[in-house]
This record gives sequence, structure tokens and C-alpha cells, in this order.
Amino acid sequence: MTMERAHPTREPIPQIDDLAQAESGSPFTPHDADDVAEMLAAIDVDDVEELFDIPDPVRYDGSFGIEGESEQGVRRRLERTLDANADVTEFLGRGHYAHYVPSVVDSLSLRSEFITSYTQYQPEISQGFLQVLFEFQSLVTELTGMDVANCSMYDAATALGEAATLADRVRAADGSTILVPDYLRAERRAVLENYTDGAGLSICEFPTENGMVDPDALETALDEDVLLVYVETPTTDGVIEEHLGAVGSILEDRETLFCLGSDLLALSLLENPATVGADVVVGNAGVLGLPNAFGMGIGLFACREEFLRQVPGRLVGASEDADGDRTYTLTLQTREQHIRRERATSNICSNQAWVALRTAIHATYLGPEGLTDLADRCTRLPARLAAELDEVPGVSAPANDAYHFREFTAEIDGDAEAVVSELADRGFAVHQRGEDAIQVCVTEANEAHVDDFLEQVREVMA
Amino acid sequence: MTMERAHPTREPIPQIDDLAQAESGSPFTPHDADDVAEMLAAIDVDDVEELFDIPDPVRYDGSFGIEGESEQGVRRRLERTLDANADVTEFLGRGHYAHYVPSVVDSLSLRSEFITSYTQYQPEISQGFLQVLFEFQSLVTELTGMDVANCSMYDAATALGEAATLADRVRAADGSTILVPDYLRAERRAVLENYTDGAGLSICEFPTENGMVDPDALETALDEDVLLVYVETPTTDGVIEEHLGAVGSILEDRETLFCLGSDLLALSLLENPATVGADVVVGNAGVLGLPNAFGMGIGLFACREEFLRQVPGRLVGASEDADGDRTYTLTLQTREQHIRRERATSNICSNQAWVALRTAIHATYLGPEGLTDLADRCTRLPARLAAELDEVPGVSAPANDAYHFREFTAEIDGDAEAVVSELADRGFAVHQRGEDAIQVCVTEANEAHVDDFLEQVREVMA
Amino acid sequence: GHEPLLSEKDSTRHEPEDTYLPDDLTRDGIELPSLSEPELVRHYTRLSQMNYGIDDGPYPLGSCTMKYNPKFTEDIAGSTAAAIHPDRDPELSQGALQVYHELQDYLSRIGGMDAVTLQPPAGAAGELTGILIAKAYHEHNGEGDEREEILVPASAHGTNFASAAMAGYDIVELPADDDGRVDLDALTEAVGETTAALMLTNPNTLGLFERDIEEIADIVHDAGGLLYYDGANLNALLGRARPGDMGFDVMHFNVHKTFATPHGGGGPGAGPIGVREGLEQFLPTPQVRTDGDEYTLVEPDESIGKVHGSMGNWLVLLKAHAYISRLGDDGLTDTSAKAVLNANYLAERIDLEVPFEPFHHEFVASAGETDAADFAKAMLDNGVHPPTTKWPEIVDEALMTEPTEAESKRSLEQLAAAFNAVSDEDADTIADAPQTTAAKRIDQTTAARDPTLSWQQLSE
Amino acid sequence: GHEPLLSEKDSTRHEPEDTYLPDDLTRDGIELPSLSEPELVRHYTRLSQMNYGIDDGPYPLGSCTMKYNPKFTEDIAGSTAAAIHPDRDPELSQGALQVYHELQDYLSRIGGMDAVTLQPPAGAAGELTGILIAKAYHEHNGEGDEREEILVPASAHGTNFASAAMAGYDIVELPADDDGRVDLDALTEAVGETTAALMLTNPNTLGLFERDIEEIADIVHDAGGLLYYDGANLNALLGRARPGDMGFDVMHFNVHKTFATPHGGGGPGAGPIGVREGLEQFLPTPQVRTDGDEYTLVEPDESIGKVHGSMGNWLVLLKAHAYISRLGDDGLTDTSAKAVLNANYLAERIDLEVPFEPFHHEFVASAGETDAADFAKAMLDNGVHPPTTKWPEIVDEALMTEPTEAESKRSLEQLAAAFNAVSDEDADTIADAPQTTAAKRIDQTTAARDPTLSWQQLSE
Repeated sequence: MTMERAHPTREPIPQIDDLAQAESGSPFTPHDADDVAEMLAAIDVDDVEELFDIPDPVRYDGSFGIEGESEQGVRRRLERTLDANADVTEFLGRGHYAHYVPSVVDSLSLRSEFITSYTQYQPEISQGFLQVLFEFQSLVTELTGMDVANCSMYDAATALGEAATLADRVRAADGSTILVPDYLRAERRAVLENYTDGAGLSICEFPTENGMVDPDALETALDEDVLLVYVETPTTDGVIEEHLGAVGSILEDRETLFCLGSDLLALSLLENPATVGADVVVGNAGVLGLPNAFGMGIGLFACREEFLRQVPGRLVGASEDADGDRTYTLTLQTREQHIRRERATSNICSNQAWVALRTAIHATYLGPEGLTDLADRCTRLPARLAAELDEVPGVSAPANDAYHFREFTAEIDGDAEAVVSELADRGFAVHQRGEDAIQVCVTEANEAHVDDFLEQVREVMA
Repeated sequence: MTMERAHPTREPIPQIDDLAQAESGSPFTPHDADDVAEMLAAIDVDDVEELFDIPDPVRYDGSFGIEGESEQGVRRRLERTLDANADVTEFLGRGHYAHYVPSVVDSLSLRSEFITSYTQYQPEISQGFLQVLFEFQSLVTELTGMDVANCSMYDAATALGEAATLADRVRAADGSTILVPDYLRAERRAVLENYTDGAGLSICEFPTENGMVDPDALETALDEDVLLVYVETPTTDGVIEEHLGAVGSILEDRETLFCLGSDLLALSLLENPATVGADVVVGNAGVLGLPNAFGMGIGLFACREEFLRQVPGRLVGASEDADGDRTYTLTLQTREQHIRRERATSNICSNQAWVALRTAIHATYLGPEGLTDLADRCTRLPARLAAELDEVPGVSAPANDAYHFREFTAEIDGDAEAVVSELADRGFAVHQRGEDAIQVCVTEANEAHVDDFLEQVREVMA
Repeated sequence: GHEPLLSEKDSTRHEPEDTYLPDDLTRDGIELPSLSEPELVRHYTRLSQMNYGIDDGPYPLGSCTMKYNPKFTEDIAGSTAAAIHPDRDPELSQGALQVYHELQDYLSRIGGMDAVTLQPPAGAAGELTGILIAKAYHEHNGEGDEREEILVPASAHGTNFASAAMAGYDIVELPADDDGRVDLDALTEAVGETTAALMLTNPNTLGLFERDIEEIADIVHDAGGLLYYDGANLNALLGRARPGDMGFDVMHFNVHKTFATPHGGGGPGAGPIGVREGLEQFLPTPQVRTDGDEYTLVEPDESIGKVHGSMGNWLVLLKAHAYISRLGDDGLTDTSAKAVLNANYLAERIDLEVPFEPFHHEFVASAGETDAADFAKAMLDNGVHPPTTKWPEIVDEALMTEPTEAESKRSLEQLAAAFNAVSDEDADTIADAPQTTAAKRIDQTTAARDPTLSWQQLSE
Repeated sequence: GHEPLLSEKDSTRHEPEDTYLPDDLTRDGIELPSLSEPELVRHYTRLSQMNYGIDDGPYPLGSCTMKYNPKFTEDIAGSTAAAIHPDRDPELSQGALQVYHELQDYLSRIGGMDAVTLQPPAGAAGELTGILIAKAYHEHNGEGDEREEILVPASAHGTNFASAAMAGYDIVELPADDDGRVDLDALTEAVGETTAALMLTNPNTLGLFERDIEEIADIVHDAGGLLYYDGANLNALLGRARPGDMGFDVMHFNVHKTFATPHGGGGPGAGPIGVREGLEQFLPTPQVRTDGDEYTLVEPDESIGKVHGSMGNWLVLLKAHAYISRLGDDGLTDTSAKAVLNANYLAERIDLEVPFEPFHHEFVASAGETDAADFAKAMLDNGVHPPTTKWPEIVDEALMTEPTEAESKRSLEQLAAAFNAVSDEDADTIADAPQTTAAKRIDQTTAARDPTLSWQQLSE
């Protein structure tokens, strides 16, 4: 059919932006040409460029070579880019954990009054977020057993770094050693070194046995120089520490602080840090409220009352307003950088407040029984999976004679690298641990895939 | 390795609900056992069952056999179920259209103050939604050129049904015929029949030529009995009607109403319905604000002022409150079923208010220029695609010698059913039209897939 | 409080240029607000803040079942896999069709019905569908012309009357007996060869169970009529009684009431219809059927045709499916238990008279000497949404109150405190209410006298 | 207004039973609120309504760049494809690594830098990282011990001082000249062989461009020091000047300021670092590199190690990428134009003195005789968020004001009206403000005297 009238055409179709009024410039600047003209007239300037008091030699009139796109275009491009992440089911852990995040977390935390607000410098119009943070502190206080908790650190690693400098500030002794277990993740240790470098502290390792503290070895490693001993439960290898009480006893009469690393879910079930004598509790609070987010988290920081004025980061306190009603406000701000500057307890300013909101929602959604039940499940799931794996020829699991939380190490007859790689090809990601071991993490988030996973392990090991 | 202590185990792991406090019953009932006990005591009843005044013979004590699941479980199950929808790119239209819905639509329309509210029976605490609906009516008024628009009907088909009964109410004449074009979708006609059956109206078809009204044929079909003539632009086949003015002229001096079917996006560019003499405009407003949602939409209804008190559905009007401030309220409620009962203008109660909110956000996001540009694009895209298809051996496109909006029909040398099926296997869905034609729809939503689509068509036709 | 209209923020006339279409097919231009995204977002954010929803507090609108809307159902409805075109070949939409089939099945079991259609996009649309099915049934039996009346109790929802009228029926209104239920004598009197159906809500709008339902069913059936169940109050009976078991032939479900899909400021809802054996052939087309493997679309033999352009309000139905799946038997049964417990506890806690009992999920209190509409305005100043007012008329100055199962004991006490505070207020305070809301009292009568329905009319 | 604490709504002690672990490895129990989902949702919904965000109105906190946060970036960050574990083999996370690489590249171009790390999770973390890189550089040159001082202008952000101190440096504070800029004589005096670096914000906190930046760079470089750029005010210069071209060696970006990622009530942000050629080898590990086909993780030769446990605040970085991609060159350049135009227009419209100019994206007005903190409280009653107060101290009763480019002319006029209304108010009214907010004036000093930091302490 020939078309005379309707002109079917292959001529290029003009690019349209999906926000037409932003024909050039930013779609997020509300000014139309009339606005600009009136504003320039009001300030008696002919051209916006005149407002820039930049000497010519440092003026930039080049192009970044970044071409703006429609919202649809950006979404499509980034979705395609992210699709290049392999579609594997993760059995990965080692400090970063996936739990099922209920829908209320997104729904409530994305309310714009929360997410588009900033630090609560004007408490009278920020009572909502202040109460959220006060409640977060309270949740952390209950779960850690500590007296005080702050609003958040960046992640578990930086929280540990802050604990070390706190130890340096509160322990007047000459000591300068931070004693850490040999299972400490290299990444956390690397951060710790950068946080303590300025204070002239040094990091020393103590050996562990069967994935746990060996109290004798710890005592041997201790000397007057040690400011802080760090221990984890569960450890990055998934082992539930059985000697926390012993560590507490060893450190009880010393100037050395006992810093425990854990997470909010594990703490709902495992030994109360206060009971075993911990002075500071750090860790990852983002196991609740965040999915695995390529390592983005929220650092947990709680400690005993006596260190209160040396705590890093923001604190929210209860207060009263002019009518005598209960209100909340940022408090003890004289610890902080915007007031104390170089004598602040930390340089932290922006923190992870919005993640704290998410964590609080998730923890409250679960409630005390839900938290404990889920934590209990996180002890049963790895035990069962380890038993199943142990029956696979060539696999011995768990490698540690211990109770586990979420994850465990399994020994492999053969080349662990090849096994890990082969499993990845079959759609499952696990950690490689050295040449002959893997580490496997299971929670309610990937529980439904356990049978498929086992099937693939059997085939790979066959 | 044998494990004495840590008991790896294959014993069943207890099912946990993700909301522990709802151990039995509903997770959405907030009562704990103490609450229930206190409440029962207060009303002096021993057991909740006693509150049910149901005679034994009609008591039900069976089970529905529906097993409750955790939120995670339901999400996983329904996601898997929906994954059974084939992953095809849709080039489908015929009254249901996909346009890119900007993120602000979800973000704002899901704010709980909007979505969890109901009809604005208490205007003093519903000013937000009332203003939204007033603005929606205003947008529709501008785009249709009509004097008044209501808050929404269910969809385009039911809006047409309501237009027909309105014609019956406002035209005192004895007439009982609704005249519709032969291209009217069977589904819309079926709904129209059910809406008009009670009023004793009958539906008659008039023939069209080249996908458009043939004014002579229309005049021939017209008689005193005709209450309403319905015409679409663009038609369900994608044709832009070129004889709207002629239809208006033919009907100008008759008692017969001119009802135009269109959609809000097309109306931003095509002829103004008021200018061509339309009395009522109906159609699908959900082309803005909703993705393709298996046919869920929002019916558009606008008409001339003189029919105001016969309009079906809700209307929001401006008003003043006791302070003299401008406010909004539901108005002319005496037309409605909850007051007028069997003499109401319609039985409609729940409507599509939340979709109207989404439509208003989307339309406002685009603005007058964005709407017009997008509409213009919807005339160019099908023209270009038709030209490209026309070059494929065995395809002749477009089948109608006309301008098109979003979509067009193409004639196929060969078995259309086989071509459609083969394209589906290759990841593209198009409409089959009879034995030797297909219908293809292209907007900015699927524009990026046009080259792939053409490639597959070429292969299938080869 | 007052937020300017979009049109007061900006009004831009745009006239298309260089269009692909010739000028005679395009309009001169359109004049609409042109706002940037930040301005747009603030506009709607502020409007939302001038609106009261369930998440803000109790919303005890009788007969509307304003219960908590679970958030996870929105995530499911928002998935891209749900965003499909209705004209896909059924082979390409097996997932959606499976959801339809499962929900048809859930509702059949819950209602005690033999077949279900999900097509009606609202409760009233469901009523129309149900009555059209009754009409088709009588026509099938050759009684289409004689049976021209639908019986409706005086206290029924307005939609019952309107839907029956839309289907072309005459309405016969039935009075209530002294206890607030269907008057059997009046029913016996009214029913006959001209009766197409009786439409009934059970529990009725007073919250009372129609104890004589079996006898009612017999009377109607003996006369050759059908019994239609208005599902508005089904929340009260979940797991405890089923319309099918009571003798109802046709029923509708309000998924936005009983099954927690959000009311959305007035909609969309969905009004699926259930029918007993012998009426399936009249259901709207298409029905979703399965052979266990594949889901197909089938046109019932004597289908009434269609009541919606495609498959109804799909996203709403999907949320209802998710809700029922989440609750299961235990959750559904707990729902009716707590709904009824809550209504009874609340009624006990308020100082107003409740003339009719024993009620179930809702009760109708009387505002006594106070105008019920005024009473409601005064409740606004106590931070809660008031009940439905002035209906049903059988109770003077009616306050029709349905707290739903989702309110906690604490919340019910807050609500009771609001009732009681207003009961104690003097007439002037009540007449001046509300004072604490974004808008003061709005006179709806005056607004209707000279309607202003758009910003265009406002600026005239 | 007051919303009860979670703990006041419910407090349930739960003691685990039948746990898989032996008793000696479990705690006795925990006591926490146990709320149903409907109650939970209302709690947080109401709290949100007691909080002011950008979507509610202008938020002109100086130095914080509170601009509109585009909604579509949340949809991208919320996609399941973004929810991946950081220990994936790089082969399994190519998509995420490509995003990192592209953002590194974007930021390099925008800052005029040669290499970028995205690891620092906040601006202050970026500062620490940058200073640690400077330290590594001097140590590499064998000057680690001598160069023990960091120069910081008196008006700099508090984080500059704190970050330098955390890295072990002594701070030397530089006074401003009469025009509010770096005093070159004082700089020349202070700089020397002990100087590790000068940290500078440009435009500075008064909004003034450091016109002598080239000379400053020469002075510092000639003395062997490095020049550090605090990116807090980069929004003013987008597309018009680049720190790299001005002679800066190291810089940080605040993506939550310049690139519109939401501030989230205080975080998370992200503080990527850019460095000039010659400093790449000190960057944190890992760096994302590509050969054009595959993205790999590389440890720079003399890396300082790590400043975050993994790859930084990934979801925040992803949003920044989306924002930059949306804007492109034109959008970025328009951003600085409108940011500076807005600040100048607003300053012109208010009745307060602005002692230092020509300013760019922000200005510091003086509240004159009124305490700036009181002035701010009175602004709350005018429905807007006030500016940053009492800082920098170079201006008496400073009101440091940054409207950002996202405010419309109308919104700026609303903001100006709020400033001017307070200027006209009497001292008593100001002292009693705010009166219209959910909470009245809160005395922060008293709160700090006997801190109550949890509901446990509150009930003690």
C-alpha cells in the first residue's frame, strides 16, 4: 500500500525530555525564563554568569562529556547495568547478612518527612525523627545490656575504630595496644588501623582455638600496654563464642576495656554483654532493616555510663519544652566536631540515621518474641545445613566444633577455589576460605533455596 | 568429623511467623490475651463466640483449607506465580496503553494519607484529597473542552455505558437507540449493553470507511430514535478520526447527543471536543498514571453544563468554610445512590479516585508542553514503525490510509495467527486482527525495543 | 492550611508547533499548570498532610470496614510482573490467570458459593452484575417479563436500590420489624410471582444478624425469587457463617472492606460475585478455568456479557489475594472475632444509647438530642474520624460505628473518649466544631446551590 | 502532638524457651515493645508527621545544601539487582562495579581530579581519608615526621579540625582577612616545613570565592604542603570551576549535598575522594578499574588501607550516579547558576545586613541585635526551616543561608517573608517562639546536664 496522505516516515523523531519545561538545564530547578529575568532585574544584574566571582585562570568552560537523560532513560540504563550482576543465590555472610525485610520498613522509612530531613538542629520541628533515634538508642540499650547507645556509626568496622580511640581517651594509662583475635576480618582490621593511627595506637593479634577465644592464650597476650581487647560473638566465621565470661573475668580487674562485637539479632538470644562484663559493644545493626547492600550498613555503638562524655557520634536525650511537655533533642553536643572541633570525640557528622530508623522499624516489627525466634532459627539452620553437607562425600562440616549462628566453615576435599567457582556457575555464591574450605551462610532469606544448593554441592563434589 | 557438642541436626525446624505476636490468628489484630480478657470482662461475656448471634443451622464450623503464610512466604509465592506471565515485550494497545510512569506517581500516591483514606464524607479532614479531585476535574475539563467533569468512572467501557443512560435521562424524546461505530471493541459494546439493558435501550452499529466515520453512512443510520452517537478518536484501531467536525454538524440540530471517546493524552494534541461539537466525552484517563494493569483503568466522564444534574458519580466543588476560607467538598450528592437511591443518576459508589490522583500527578508532571510533545511523539512513532514494517516483504502497513496515534493495523501475507504466535515465542506480543492482519502499538514505553521487534518480524516473515 | 491550586501556582498556555499532524487535526493549544518536579512534589505532599487516613488513627465509618491495609500487598501489586496488558494471549498471562483462579477459589470457599467472577470493579458494580444474573436466570426460565420487582429492606445500602433500578427493576421497600430485622409478615406479603429477588445485608446495617434467614430464604425461594447477599458486612461473619449456607443464591464481596485493599480516597475497590450451582452459566465473560496445568479464559454458556472492559480492578484483586493468603483460615476467623469484640467493647465504653442489639461488627448509636452530623464534626476536634451519620434512619440521629478488628484496645478507648467528650459538650461548642482542623465547618448545602467544579469555573 | 514512646505502648518481656542453644549460651530474656503491624504503622506515620523535610518546604541550612531529592533515584536503589553481598567475586558483581567505575569517572571529571575513591561513607570520613593520603604522601617522601601540622581557616567546618586531629595532626588555625577570605600574609607566616596540608572550602562558608586561590596553592605547594578541598560548597561551582584546576591535590565530594542524595535525618551520606596524579597509589583499597570489558578490584600500590568495612554507602552512591546521569553537563551547570541566583535574590529580598559579598550559593546575614538562635526559632512560626545559626563567628549573630537551586522564585519570596516577619517582631515574641510547632521551645542546655538517653533511663 502506498500512502500519500499519512506520510509514514523514517525521519528521526525529536528527543523529548520527560519533563518538558526543563528543555535545557536541570529538571530540578523550577525557574522559567520570566522568573530568571525578574530575579536578575531585582538584583540588578544582566546575566547569571556575572554572579560568579571566579578569576579567569581558574574558570572552567569545558564539558564533562556527561549527557543528561530522561528519567526513563536513566532508569533503563541503570537497570540494565545492574542486571550485569550475576543472578546467583547468595549463601554469603562474614559480617554482612541478609534477612527478610518486611514491607513496612520501606513504606515507612521512605516517608519524605523522614528521608528528606537533616540532622535535628531545630528540635521543635524534628520531634518525629528525634523520638525515632531515642527509641533506637533504647532498643540498642536493651539488646546490648549497656547503659548508653548512640544514634549510629557508619558500620561495624568504623564502630570498632571508634571503640579503640574511646579506650585511648578513657584509659589514662600509657597503654597503646589494641588486642584483636586472629579471626578478625582483614577489612575491619584495616579500618581499625586507620582510626587508631593518629592516636599512635598499635594493633596486636591474639591466637584463638577452634574459632573461639583461648583464655590462656589471651592472658598470655595481655600486658599493661593493652587498652582494649576485642572479641566477637558470633564471630565472622559464624562461631558462637563460649568463653565470654572467661574474657570478662580476665579483664575485670584490669584497666583494659572489653569490647564485644556482635549484631542486634544475635544479641536478642545470646549472652547479655553486660552480664559477661563487656564495656563497649560494637557491630552491625543493619542486619535488621537493610538488605545486603554491597556492604552498606550501620555501626552499633553502646557502652557503660562512665564513658558517656567520651562517646563518639550523636546522642538524643529526653527533655522538656516550654510547656513542660516531654520532648527530645540532640544532647551532649559539646563532644562533637561542630562545637569541640579538634578536641571532639570523633570527626563524625553525617551518620546512618535513616538506617537506624529502618533498623528500629524492623526490630519493632519482630518484637521480643519475633527477634528471639528468628535468632533461634539462625542457630538451627546452619546446624542442619552443616549436617546435610557433612554427608556429602568430600565435605566435612562444620569445621569448628561449636554452635553456629547463621554460618559455618566447611572443609573441602579438593580445590576450594574450583568448588566455589563451579557453584557460582550453578547459581550459588559461597565464600572461599583458603585452599580447602568454604564458608556458608543460611538464614530465613535463603532458606528456601537450601535443597537446590545441596543438590548442586553434591553434583560438584561428585 | 564427628560432632558431640554442637549437635548438627536434621530435625525439623519449627515454622516461625515473621510477626511473632500473631502466633495464631491474624497479624493485623492488635489484641494480646490480656486485652481480650479485659475486654470480655468489660462487656460481661465469657467468650468471643458468645457475641455471634448466629442460629446453629447456619453456623459454619468447617475450614476453608487456606493456610496462612508469613509475609515473606506470600510474597515469594505470589512473585513466583506472577513469574509465570511470559517475559514478552508488549506492542499491544487497543484501548489499554503503557506510558512511562514517572517515579513521583508511586512516591506521592502511596502516601498513606491518600491511599488509606475513604470517600470525603468529612470534608474538614479531607481537604487534601478533595483538592486533588477538584484539580483532576479541572485537568479533564481543560483537556476535553467540556464544562464539567466528574471524579472518575471505573473504565472507558463503563463510562460509555453511563453516557448512554445520561442521554436517556436528558433527552426526553422517545428514542431508545445508541448508535456506535462498527470498530467499537466487543468488550466495550458488551458493557454498554448491560448498562443500557435496564433502561430498555438498544445498540445499533453504523458502518465506517477506512477506519473512520463516513458522514453519509452516519446520516443514513440516524433517525429520530437515536439518543446518542458514539465516535472515537483515536479509535481502538489507532486511527485519528478526520470527520469529527462533520459528525458535530450532522448532530448539531438534533436531539441526539454526540459522545466522543478519547483519552487524556490524545486530547492534549487532537481536536478540542468542544470545538467539534461533542456533548459528552468519555474514555480512559489511566493512560496517564497507571501502567498496563491487566485492564484496570479509570473512566473519564465530562459533558456540557446543561447535563450537570444528571452526571453520574462524584463531583467535588469549591466552597467556603466557617472562616470564609476556600475549601472543597463533595457536592450535588442528591444525584447519588446513598441519597437518591433508585432515582440516582447511577449506582456508582466506590470509584477510581486513587487512580485519578495518579493521573493528575502524571499529567501535572508532564505539564502542557510535555503532554503535547508526548502526544506528538505518539503520532510519529507509529508512522515510522509502519513505514519500516511496510518494507518487510509480506507486510503492508498501515492498513488504513490515515494518521495514527500509538498504533495501527498491518496486513500480513500469510497466517496472522501463526505470525502472532511465532512473535510471542520470540518475545513480542502483538494483536491478531482476523486471519490476515495484526495490530501494533508503540509508545515511548516500548520504543527502545522497536529495532529488536523489527528484526524478529523480518525473520518471521522470511 | 490553605494550599493554592495547581493553577494558582502556574498556568501556561502551550500551542503545539511543528506537529506531525496537519493543523486541521490538532487543537489550538491547552492551558495547564507547568510546575517543576520539586514544586509538584511539595504540592501533593502538603495536600496529603491535609487528609486523614487509616494510618493516622481510627476511622470507624459504619458499613465501610476501614481496616488496616497491609503494606506488603502494595509491593506485590507494584511488581513489574503484574504490569501486563489485558489482551495478552492467555498463554502469555498464566501467572495472572492463576492468581484470578486462586482468588475465585478462595472466595468460593469463604462465601460458600459454587462459582465466582472477579470482574465487577466495585461493590455497586457487583450488585448490578448479581441482579443481571438474576434477571438472566428468570429470563432463562421464561419468567423475565413477570418478575419485575426487587425487594429491598428500608435500611439497605443506597446502592441496592440504585443497582436494581439500573437493571430495570421496580423496587419494593421492606419495613423492619421492631427488633430491626426483616419483618417476615411484610416479606410474605410483598413476595410473589412478580418477585425477582430479595437483596439482603447480613448482619444488616444495624449490625444485627437476620436470625430468620432460613425462613426468609424459604419464603423467597418458594415464591420463585432469588436471594442476593450484599457483602458489605461480611467481615462480621468470616469463618463463622457463609452466605451460601444461609440460602443466598448470589452475593458480592467488597474486597476493599473485607479483604483490606485500600479504599484509595473512594476507590478503586472490587466487587467479585459468587453464585450457587445452577447460576454459573450466567456469569460474566470471561471466566478463568483450569485443567490443573493451564489456565484458560472461558465464556459461560449463557453469560450476561461484561460489566467491565476487561478483567476488573486487577491490582486490587491481587492485593486481596495476598491478604487472604497471609491470613488463612485462622487469620480470617480471628478477624471476625476481633471485629465483633471491638464493636461490643466500644459500644460498652461510650455514653450513648445503642437501641438495637445484639450487634456484631458494627452498632448504631444515637446522638440523642444532638444532630448526628454536628456530633461528628465535634468528634473531629477530638482527633478521630467520626462514624457514618444519620443512617440508617431507623435510629434517631444515627451514629453508625464500625471500629474493625484492626483497632487496639487502647485505640478503642481513645475513640470512646472522643464520643464521650462530645456527649459532654454544650450545644454551642458542638455547633462551632470543628475548630482544630485544617478547614473549619464547610457548608455543603450552599456549595451545591451554585456548583463550582473546576479552577476554570472558579476564575470565571 | 506528643506521641507515646514505643515502650509506653507496650513492654513485653520474652524469655526464650526450647532454644537450640544450651542455656549457658543464651541470655535470660529481653524486654521490648510488642506491637501489631497496624499499631507499628501508626506510630511511625505519626512520628513522620512531627518532622519537617525538604518536601514540606524550604530548608535553607547553610553549608548543608538541602536540595530536592529526586524520587526516581529511590526506585533504582530499591531494585533487587542492587541488593547484593559485598563479598561476591567481582565476576558476580560486574553491574555494581560498573556503576562504581562510572561514578568514579563522573566525579573525576566534575572535580578535575585524576582518580577517585567512593569508599568514605560521609564527608568527614572523606576528610579523614584525604588527610591520611596526604600523610602517606609525606611519609612516602620521608617527611612524615616533620610535617605534623594542618592549616585550617578559622571559618572552616568543625569536621576539618576533627578529621585532621584524628589523623594525628596538630591544627594551625588561619585568620580571615577583612574581606572574609584567607589572609595571605598569615598563610605565608604559618606555612613551612612542618606543613602537611592546608584544608580549604571554596567558596568558603561565607559564600565567597577565594580569589587568591592560585597564589594560595603556590604558597602551600612551594612549602611542600598539599592543598585539600572540602567539597561542602561544590554546588556553587558545578561546571564553572574545578578544584583540580585551582591547584587542589585532594578533595572530597558530599554526594548528599551536591548530588541530591537524601540526608535521611542525618545520614547516610557519602564522601568520595578525588586526588591528582601522583597520589593515586595511596587511595583506599579496593579501587575499581576496567580494561573496557571487565571490572576488577585493585589494591593501589601504597594504599592507605581502608576507611570503611567494604565499599562505602553503596545505595547512596547509586543514587548520586542516577542524579548525575539525569542532569548531565547542562543540568549540572544550570544547578550552580540557579543556586547562586537564588542566594543572591533571596539576600536582596530580606531586610537583614549581609556583611560579606559577592557571595555565591550561600550568604551569611546578621540577625543584628537579636540572638541568631532566637531568630531561628521565630522563623519556625513562619512555616519554614531556618538557616544555620551563629556560625561562622566572623559575622555577628550569623544566619548562614543556602536556599539551593531547587527553590522556586515563589518559595524564595515565602522564605524572605519569613525573615522579614521575624525582623519586625518584638523581642518578647521572638523569645517566646515557637508557638505553632508540635513542641514549644526546647532547652538543650538543661537536657545535657542530666542526660536521659533511653526509655530505660526515663523510667528510672
